[in-house]
Amino acid sequence: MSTQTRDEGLYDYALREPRLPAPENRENDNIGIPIEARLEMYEMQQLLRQFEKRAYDMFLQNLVKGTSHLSLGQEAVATGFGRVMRPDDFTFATYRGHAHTLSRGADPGAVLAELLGRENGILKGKGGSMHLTSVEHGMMGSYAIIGAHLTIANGAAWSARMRGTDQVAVCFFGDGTTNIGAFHEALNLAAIWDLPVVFVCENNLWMEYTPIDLITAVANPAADRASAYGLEGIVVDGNDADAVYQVATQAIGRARRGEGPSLIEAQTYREQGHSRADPAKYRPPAEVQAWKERDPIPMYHERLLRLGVPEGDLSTIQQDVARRVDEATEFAKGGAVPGEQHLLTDVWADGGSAWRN
Amino acid sequence: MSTQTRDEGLYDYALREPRLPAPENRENDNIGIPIEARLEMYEMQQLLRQFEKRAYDMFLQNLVKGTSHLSLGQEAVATGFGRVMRPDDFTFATYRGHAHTLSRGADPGAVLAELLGRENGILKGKGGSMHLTSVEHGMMGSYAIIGAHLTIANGAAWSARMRGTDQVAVCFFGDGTTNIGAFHEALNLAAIWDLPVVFVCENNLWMEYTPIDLITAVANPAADRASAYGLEGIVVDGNDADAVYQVATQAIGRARRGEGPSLIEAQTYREQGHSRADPAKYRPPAEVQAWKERDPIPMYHERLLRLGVPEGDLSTIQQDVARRVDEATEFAKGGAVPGEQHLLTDVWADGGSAWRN
Amino acid sequence: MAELTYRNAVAYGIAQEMRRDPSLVMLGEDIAGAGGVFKTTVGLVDEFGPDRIRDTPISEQAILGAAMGAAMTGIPVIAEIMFSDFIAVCFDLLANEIAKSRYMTGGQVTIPIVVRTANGGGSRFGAQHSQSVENWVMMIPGLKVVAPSTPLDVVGLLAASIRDPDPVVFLEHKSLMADKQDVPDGEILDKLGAARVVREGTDCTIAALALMVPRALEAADRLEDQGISAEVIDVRTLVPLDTQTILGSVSKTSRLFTVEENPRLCGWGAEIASIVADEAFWDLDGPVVRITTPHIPLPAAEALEDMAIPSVDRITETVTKRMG
Amino acid sequence: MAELTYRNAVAYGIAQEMRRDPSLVMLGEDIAGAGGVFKTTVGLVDEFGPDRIRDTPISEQAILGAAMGAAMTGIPVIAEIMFSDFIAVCFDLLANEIAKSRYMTGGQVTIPIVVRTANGGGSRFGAQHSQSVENWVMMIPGLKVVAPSTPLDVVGLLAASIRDPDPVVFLEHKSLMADKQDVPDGEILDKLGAARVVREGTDCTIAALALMVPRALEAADRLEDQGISAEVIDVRTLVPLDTQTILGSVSKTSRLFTVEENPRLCGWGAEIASIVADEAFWDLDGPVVRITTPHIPLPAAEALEDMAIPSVDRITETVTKRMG
Ligand SMILES: Cc1ncc(C[n+]2csc(CCOP(=O)(O)OP(=O)(O)O)c2C)c(N)n1
Ligand SMILES: Cc1ncc(C[n+]2csc(CCOP(=O)(O)OP(=O)(O)O)c2C)c(N)n1
Ligand SMILES: [Mg+2]
Ligand SMILES: [Mg+2]
Repeated sequence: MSTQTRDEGLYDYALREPRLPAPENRENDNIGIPIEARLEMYEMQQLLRQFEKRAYDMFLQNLVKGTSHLSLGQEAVATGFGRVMRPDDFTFATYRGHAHTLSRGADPGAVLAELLGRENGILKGKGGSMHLTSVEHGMMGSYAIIGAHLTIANGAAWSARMRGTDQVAVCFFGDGTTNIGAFHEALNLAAIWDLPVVFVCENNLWMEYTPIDLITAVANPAADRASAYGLEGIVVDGNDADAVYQVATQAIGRARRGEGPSLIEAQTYREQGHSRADPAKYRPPAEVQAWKERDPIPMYHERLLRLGVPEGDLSTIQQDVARRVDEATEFAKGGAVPGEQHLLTDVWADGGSAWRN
Repeated sequence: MSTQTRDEGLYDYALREPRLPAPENRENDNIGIPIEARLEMYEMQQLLRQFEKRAYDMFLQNLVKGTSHLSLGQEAVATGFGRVMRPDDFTFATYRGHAHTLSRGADPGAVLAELLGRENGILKGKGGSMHLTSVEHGMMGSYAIIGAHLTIANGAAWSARMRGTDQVAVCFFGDGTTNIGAFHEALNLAAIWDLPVVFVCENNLWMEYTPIDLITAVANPAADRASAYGLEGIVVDGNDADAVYQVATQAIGRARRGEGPSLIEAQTYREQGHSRADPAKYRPPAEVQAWKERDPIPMYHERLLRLGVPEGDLSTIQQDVARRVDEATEFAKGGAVPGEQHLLTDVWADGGSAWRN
Repeated sequence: MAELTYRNAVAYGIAQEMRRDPSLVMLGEDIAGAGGVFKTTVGLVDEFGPDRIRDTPISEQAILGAAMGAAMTGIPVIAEIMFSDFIAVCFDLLANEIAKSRYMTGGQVTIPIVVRTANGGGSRFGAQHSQSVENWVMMIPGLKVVAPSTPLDVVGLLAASIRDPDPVVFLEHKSLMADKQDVPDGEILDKLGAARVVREGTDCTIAALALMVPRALEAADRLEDQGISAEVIDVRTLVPLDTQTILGSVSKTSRLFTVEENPRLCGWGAEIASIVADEAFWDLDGPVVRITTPHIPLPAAEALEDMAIPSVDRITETVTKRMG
Repeated sequence: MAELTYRNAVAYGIAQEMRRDPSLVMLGEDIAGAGGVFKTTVGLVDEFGPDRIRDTPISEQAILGAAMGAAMTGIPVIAEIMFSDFIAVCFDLLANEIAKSRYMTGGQVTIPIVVRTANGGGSRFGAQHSQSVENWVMMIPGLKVVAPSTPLDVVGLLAASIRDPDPVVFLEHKSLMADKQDVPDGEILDKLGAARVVREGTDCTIAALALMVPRALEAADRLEDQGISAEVIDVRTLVPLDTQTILGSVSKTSRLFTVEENPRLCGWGAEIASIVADEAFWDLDGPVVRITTPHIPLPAAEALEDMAIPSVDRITETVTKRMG
């Protein structure tokens, strides 16, 4: 198998050396997390997984229009952070935002309806999969152009301080995002203003179809840049919800206590293509295989069994989730196609879109 | 004297703790630089100094319109690099670009005429002080919006490699520029493509009227970020032309040999305001004073005397330069005001500006 | 009653609103102790302190992002972008995020931001510090756009922009900074979306904005001497656009001229011309004529810049010729 | 003779030019092995290698900066910006540097760049991935702007853009990617600045661009049935703009409609309307009418997006009504 220098050579990336996951750390069984919290995180990971599988099926049935970006394989990140965040904390996510929306408690039916472009969608059909937002759940938006939302998360954190609350903003983004200018501006501002914001890079090793190491000057795209902002470089196993829970607790705690921002790199992998029907053939098969074997959900399942949870309890959770996803599907399918009366609303705070008298 | 945390407090920056220069390093007398080269660098520093003083006088006489940004006090940087660069190398500079234009050999008369907005200006009066360019001297432009030119310098370096030359691009910018997004994008691309480009941050401790340390997450705005791009952090005394010459030789040599980019932070100070008539009252007087005492030109003068150059030789150089600056002044003042025939030319390569038939 | 310069009117208006709303904050480069590079924010930090008047790094994306994030979570923000040309470095935040998020989220977020910026030519700064970018922002759905021509309008329209719950781009003209005007005591509050007929006339309508307003007025004086009675409209806000005032005037005069500082293509005058050529077509007695900066980057030399931007001479001559 | 899709025509045109000029290079995100997210660059890296077809990080400013620096030192460059909406993140490079540097330097630098980008709606991608940004670039002095509507035009206009020594923004429409057309063997080279009358007519002129061209043509068929003979012009290049063809058509038909996908304010049609309302005023028999996307961010839902962008129905109905 050939390797590639950055500058030239191999452009069929599927032929590159696979980048393999770190082995599972069984020590994490012993992280002090109450079993109830762990069961909730199991349930959340099930929900994210089953929801996105359903969304994918419905896409294959041509019910989901436009694009959608699944985070199958990355569920532990949204789950660990979601569990630690307080209801009044703020989430900022990317176009790959289904999990981050659901993990804050948004209704799966309304989210699915949005993917279908229905009136009962969480954005009334106006935003679609890439812009999921649920302000009532602290989910302040999914942003589809790389970089901007890191700077916006700063603003929410700054506002929390000005309003005298101890809310924290958590901002999720991909490895590829660490190379755009806004990343740099956002990290510097967060650092100099000591903002209560936690930046979470979900390093899934790929931007769209290009391996991150080929286009990034350092090995850990986020963690190796932390020192440029006077921050500690933190790497966590992004496929282990408990490990994520632990760093989330530390970073959010620091932020809440007014001790400033953090930058965390969670190492994970997307099991499917970048978006929609992308078959993701550009990846080395051995890499895909190795990460599938580190899938966060079976691993977490095994952990719970090791910790003494009966298999039956876990099946019950799975089935409950399956029922919720079915209900969400019915809700979404039952939604009306948005009518003309919605086209010209919601541009301005007065509800309309008039630009002239 | 009070200090200030980044986050609050003192906003009259003149009351802050002065940031003092490192002491002169007499060891640099012994850097192996031929005396002829040193005399040329003395002459160049004299030219830059006398030229800009003249420009300032002419501004006070209301002959220089628009704005202009002097680099009085920073001459050693342009001088050291200018002396090491080959005629076919590329310079990219900012709006504070008089010195970098002259140090590549552009005609002082044509530069001064440009500041006066005359037809015999180096840009025919179309660009003004902030956009000085002399392609025939490898001076590829002065760029007035922060950040962009770092990315453009990459392109020239990339082109050198594609054209199979060993030309090097050298890109100068200020400390404040290290906080804008384009800085980050440019450094990363240069690193992953191993481009023959040298990035030179002239850290003069101030952006416009705001101290760099208040708005930057690290102490050395450029050097402390080098590791984020897999580069070495290099700091040099920017008030010592010989020290600059030395790091320039190393970095340009590396680039020319195909060993990739460098990021250098040259510590210096602007003796006057940010632009035009800015009286720069926002700076701690003790800081201004301390840096004036480290002015590069008297220091270099003393060094040459220590190295055995007779005072008379130095006065001769000074006087020659004074004559050249007088001639440049006459040339500039003698230029015509550009006429209407120039307004609509030079938008397109066909010489015109037609957007319709 | 106090006499204010256009420059001082900015700080005056901001101070009025900061006193009224203790949650209002401002951020930007060199705006605190230094009072801004155009001295438009002098004194504000002394009254409101460095937590409400915050100096930032040179990070325009971070500035607008911080403004947006704060605004959507309950803090109204004034963000200064030093020169309007620099909108290009943060255009994604302005055009794609701030402008669109309310619509995209089905109305979930409200973004009370004013982006203040120094716009326009006349300072011999060259092509990267002199642009008139009113059309850059007018063309973006979801942004309101205001460009005052007098000190009193600066105060009143700034107050209206700050109180508006939607994002507003507020263009302060560099070449009007020294203009003076008396402003009344007490609260000053204008409203967006109202053009002003600044001179009545019967033969033709001249629509102008910002620096072009005093020039159009002076041209109208000269035209009077030549027997042409020009009505001059200060458009004041491009979004919302007061088409009623413009169409009303054209229905009276039957001729429209626009005087635009933006380079020609897709300028704001094109939009107005297209509205008039549709809705007032039957009122028109002759061609709709646009007087604009040519479609070139702006030159630096004094002589060239003065030729480029519409002058009183050029306005007068064009109207005379095209009315003849 | 080969049948090409619009999508494949892009790689076809680039390959033709890369064979001709061995110095020509291209850079962008995911363009090499992956062949681009719209599959417009499939196969190029196989033929020309990864030094000439270069994958980049997500760094649009670095992409356009590298393109500019290379172009001004002798290497012509094609830069891909994946979606035209992302022009906002590198607008400074495009609008302030690439467009202006030649003028600012008194003609010292030449910048042979083509910025290719996927433009327009119809894919249900929502407001940040569906914009029609032709007016964003048309309004910038120093940029040429091309927007082909057919596979053959893709090849010919791309070749002309690449050979043009000035910066060109080349807008590839997402919703035309699957369209097919036969293209002749041998070199294909068109020229910039020539609109095309794609259907002759006598009662009114409809000026359209890119995706709006087939819609205007279909509307013209329907109008024919109603006894209205519409002449349809494919504007093809916004800068340089072929005003002769447009004015010539209006002088024949006496009526102008524009069909614009960009949101209304300051759209390209406003510019053309303003030119016609001036220079062809005496030829006009009725109002100049613009049919545009409303001035809103584009919605994601299929049903809403279809209502927003001008449809064959809307074009037909508007023309019928306004000609009546
Ligand atoms: C400014 C910008 N450039 C390019 C894109 C297109 N794009 C969408 S997702 C993506 C890859 C992002 O990679 P990463 O940050 O690693 O996130 P991931 O998709 O892996 O979660 C790209 C290039 C974009 N949305 N915005
Ligand atoms: C994008 C952008 N933002 C702001 C400015 C205004 N501005 C011009 S120079 C300057 C300070 C630059 O500081 P630094 O990089 O340290 O360079 P110095 O002027 O000290 O040489 C600023 C803020 C600009 N030109 N471009
Ligand atoms: Mg990724
Ligand atoms: Mg500085």
